[in-house]
Amino acid sequence: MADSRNLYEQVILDHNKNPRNYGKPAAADTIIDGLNPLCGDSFKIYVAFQNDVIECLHFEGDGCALSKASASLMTVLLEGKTREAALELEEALAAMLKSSPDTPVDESILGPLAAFSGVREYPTRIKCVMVAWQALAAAFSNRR
Amino acid sequence: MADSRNLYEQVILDHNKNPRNYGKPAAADTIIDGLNPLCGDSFKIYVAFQNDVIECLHFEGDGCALSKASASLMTVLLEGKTREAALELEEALAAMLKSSPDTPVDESILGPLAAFSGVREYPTRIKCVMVAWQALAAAFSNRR
Amino acid sequence: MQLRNDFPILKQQIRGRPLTYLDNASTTQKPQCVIDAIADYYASENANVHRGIHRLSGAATKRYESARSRLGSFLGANSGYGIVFTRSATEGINLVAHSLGRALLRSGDEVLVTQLEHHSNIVPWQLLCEAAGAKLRVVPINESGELIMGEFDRLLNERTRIVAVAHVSNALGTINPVSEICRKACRQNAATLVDGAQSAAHTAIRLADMGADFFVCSGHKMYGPTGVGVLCGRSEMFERMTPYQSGSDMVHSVTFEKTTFAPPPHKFEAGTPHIAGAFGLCAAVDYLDGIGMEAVERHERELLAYGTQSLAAIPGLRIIGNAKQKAGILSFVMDGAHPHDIAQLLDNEGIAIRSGHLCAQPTMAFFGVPALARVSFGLYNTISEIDALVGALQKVRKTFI
Amino acid sequence: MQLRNDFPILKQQIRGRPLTYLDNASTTQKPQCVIDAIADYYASENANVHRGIHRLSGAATKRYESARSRLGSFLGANSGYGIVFTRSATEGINLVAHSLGRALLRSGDEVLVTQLEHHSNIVPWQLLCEAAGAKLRVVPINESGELIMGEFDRLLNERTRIVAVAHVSNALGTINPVSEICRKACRQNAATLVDGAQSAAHTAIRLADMGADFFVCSGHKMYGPTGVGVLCGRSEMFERMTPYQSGSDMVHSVTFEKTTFAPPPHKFEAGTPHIAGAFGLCAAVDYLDGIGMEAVERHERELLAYGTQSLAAIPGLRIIGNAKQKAGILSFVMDGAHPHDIAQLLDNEGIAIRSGHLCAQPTMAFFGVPALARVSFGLYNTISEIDALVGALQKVRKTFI
Ligand SMILES: Cc1ncc(COP(=O)(O)O)c(C=O)c1O
Ligand SMILES: Cc1ncc(COP(=O)(O)O)c(C=O)c1O
Repeated sequence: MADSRNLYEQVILDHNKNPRNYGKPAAADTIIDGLNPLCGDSFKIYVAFQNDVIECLHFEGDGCALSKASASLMTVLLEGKTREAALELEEALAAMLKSSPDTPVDESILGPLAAFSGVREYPTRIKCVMVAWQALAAAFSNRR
Repeated sequence: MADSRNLYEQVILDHNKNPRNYGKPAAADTIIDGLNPLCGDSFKIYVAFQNDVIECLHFEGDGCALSKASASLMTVLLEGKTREAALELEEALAAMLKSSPDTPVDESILGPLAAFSGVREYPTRIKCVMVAWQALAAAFSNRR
Repeated sequence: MQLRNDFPILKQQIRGRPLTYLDNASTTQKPQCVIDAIADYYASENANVHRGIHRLSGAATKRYESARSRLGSFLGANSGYGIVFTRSATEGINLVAHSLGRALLRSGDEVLVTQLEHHSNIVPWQLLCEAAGAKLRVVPINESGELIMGEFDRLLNERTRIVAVAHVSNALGTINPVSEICRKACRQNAATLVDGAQSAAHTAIRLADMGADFFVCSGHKMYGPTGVGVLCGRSEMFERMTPYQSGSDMVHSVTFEKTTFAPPPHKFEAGTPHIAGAFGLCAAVDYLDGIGMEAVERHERELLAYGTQSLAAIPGLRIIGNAKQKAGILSFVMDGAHPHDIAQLLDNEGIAIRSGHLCAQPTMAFFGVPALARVSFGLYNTISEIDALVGALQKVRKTFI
Repeated sequence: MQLRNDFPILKQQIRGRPLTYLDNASTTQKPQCVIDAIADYYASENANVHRGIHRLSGAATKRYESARSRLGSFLGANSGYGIVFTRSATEGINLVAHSLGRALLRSGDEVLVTQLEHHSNIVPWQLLCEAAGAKLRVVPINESGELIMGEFDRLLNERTRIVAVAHVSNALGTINPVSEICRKACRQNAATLVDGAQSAAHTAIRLADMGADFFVCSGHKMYGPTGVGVLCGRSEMFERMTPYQSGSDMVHSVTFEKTTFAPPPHKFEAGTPHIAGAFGLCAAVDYLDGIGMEAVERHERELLAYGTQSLAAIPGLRIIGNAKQKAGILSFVMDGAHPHDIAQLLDNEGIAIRSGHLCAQPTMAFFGVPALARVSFGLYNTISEIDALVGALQKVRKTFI
């Protein structure tokens, strides 16, 4: 299964098996539903703010390895970030996924999200990576 | 135009150009509409009965050479016939038209209608030959 | 003409004669590239769209969505428009009549069509008006077969909610002033649907300039496959419209209590679409753009001019429809010869034309004819085919006189 | 297996491996004869139907009508039934929901579906019930994925006007007792629609024996083209039903004052139909009958038995759907591996399966799973393909543990 290594990088397999910030927290300022009807992926994302900054993010739900790992990484990466910074990272991730498979990936912006670059070869899976991010972005944009 | 001679037999061209019993008679017992929406053919058929026998038939309207010649021949052939005999001739004509092009045609039953046997090669035109006959048959069957 | 070679059917003999196909308004012939696009999909890429993870399905989905945008660019739609694949122009009109019409129309409202419309752009509006208690109003035409625009101006009023008009009349070839109609309708806040069944493959469509809210066309009349058509519409309209057919692919989530719908265009595409049809149509518009729509239009205009002149010279033949703006459609009647018999005798010469009411009975009624004979040109027709037609029509005359 | 050679796509390599296509419930592959039927029509017979005098049009019309009767005979319909060509099973259901449903349903009436239905056999009824103030009722299933027939008996009552049920569940493979359901519904004077999307190409359909009022299926799931489906229905029902889409070909005569409609089946086929689709589907059912539907069914039953046994032996794999009567569909979940990831990894081995909610969210809800992995067999699948599948699933397990 040489090919699949591009898609299922170790960091993805790891976050899938051991999702971070998983489960419902005691309190949250915003609860967001992320649904991918095509796949039956469905997540709840819990956001707690401190002033304008995301204090912490939790998620729970069911989804494929890509959607789960992506949601898990999201909760890690956005802690302490502003809404704007979150939206920017969402856009950078979306742009990377839409770029052609041979475009170099800017790891300085994407950090561990660069692991998803293999998904560019599998356009049907882009939605999986984006499901949590898009739900968050939709909720944040409404409030801007 | 060798081929077309099969379709446009002289008797058909003649009845088309000089339709018999054409026009609205002074009186009629039944007026029947014959419509072929596919072609825009549209006829009115006027029937006068004497007891159970068709005393005379007239028609008027617009249609192709086949439909017009067939209606004209119908008015000639059914004069003095019972409803049953009319229905039988209609069925014989329909059966002939549906038969395969190499089946022999029974002229003893069909008489001059045998001229339409070339239509068997042109299934889309069967409806043209039948339009007046079918209208008559529908009206007669209802009253049986 | 080189491009005739692209069409395998034109190499065929009809009773020992080459096929002279002059029934393009009914359906067009298909170039080899369209046939190949369909066959290749089935032979090496066949899979359902929107449904699977596996590579064939992913590739089909991607190609289906790019066919969608390709059709948008072919029709000159800007980003304010969306593309829905339908079965045909007829289905596109039905979709709009259902999904926009039922929501929009109130008792006393009006829908405006014209005396030139094809049945497919009449009956859906008629049934809609009946259901809504609205009124169907009809822009009349003059003896040349042109819309009387003064009457259009008079009929268009604040009760007019929808204006549905053919870009080109399939019965007479008249090119209607659709930009003007859309502009005026828009000022009255009426939605506009342009039936482009007879224009999309014969002139460059610039939907954004035309300003129609909806534009429909049929693949099979655009050198593409049967069973596929396009409804191009303003996205903001699509958003407001209710779904049409329902089922898989057009839903977001389904429970027995509550179902939510996908955004357009998917909202309007229930069930497995005609995937091969979309690919074939995409190949057809690539083919058309390869020739250039300006070149296509110029060629057909030449055929029309030559055909009009040649047919008019035949004694007893009368051309019906003499609009100043006309596409490559020539309808006529002949003394003593019914259109069907003309078509039949031409067929024996290997010349295919159409005869009948042309699915435009109101237009027939206006001209007081039960039927017309119609010659309609495509990009592969030639001047010498018109000469053959004229020769055959002379013979027809002799048979029936 | 000799007949694999009939399918050009099966000769293809996916990343250096032969294609193992196990997604037949989504869409089937096409034999060369189907591809040829379509290509030949476009290359040498292309013309519109019902419209022209010329020979190509006459031939197309004749062939289209004989495709219609051929489909009737394939489905075992007797002379009491008529055949309407649709885009798909989905459209067939929508047509009946619209044209029968709107006339039949009154506030307080009930429509009965099952927990096993595909979205396409849920949403049209749901919207219909909403519009009519009627109630959608649902026959529940047991843990094996079988309809609880005692509950069906209880739910069927004198308010039930329509019963719509899948012949075979696309999510679980369950074969429903449709004859019994139709018989009982008929006794209550309820109309019956059997969704045969998953049965028509896998078992001999004997519609007259089944006793359904309506039966729908999709060409693309029957080794035929996309964009064409069949609605077979009782002629007496068709007579009573209102038109569906409107426009050309389904009318008798049109004026702005009054339009009259053609008799069925034409009443339900507005606009130019998918002519090539009908011809391709006709070739597909000829192909199926050439093999013999009994042989097809037997072969797929063997695959199912072998597949069930082989998959059940994989640790952590759980088959969902264990009905006693099952068609060649095997759905499952695996510990630690989401169905999508299973499908993705199998794809890398050249094995195409489906994953997701399978357009059957209510069935997913019943089993408490967000998605399933589904293997579905066609007539060309082999035992060694199942062995390859099992090997690949073992690898999937290792990746995610
Ligand atoms: C049971 C069932 N019904 C209906 C459908 C809808 O078929 P189509 O998308 O061809 O309309 C499907 C297709 O997946 C199905 O499996
Ligand atoms: C002007 C016009 N509108 C609509 C149609 C209907 O097209 P289709 O039958 O492909 O739906 C036609 C086809 O003849 C047409 O000429």
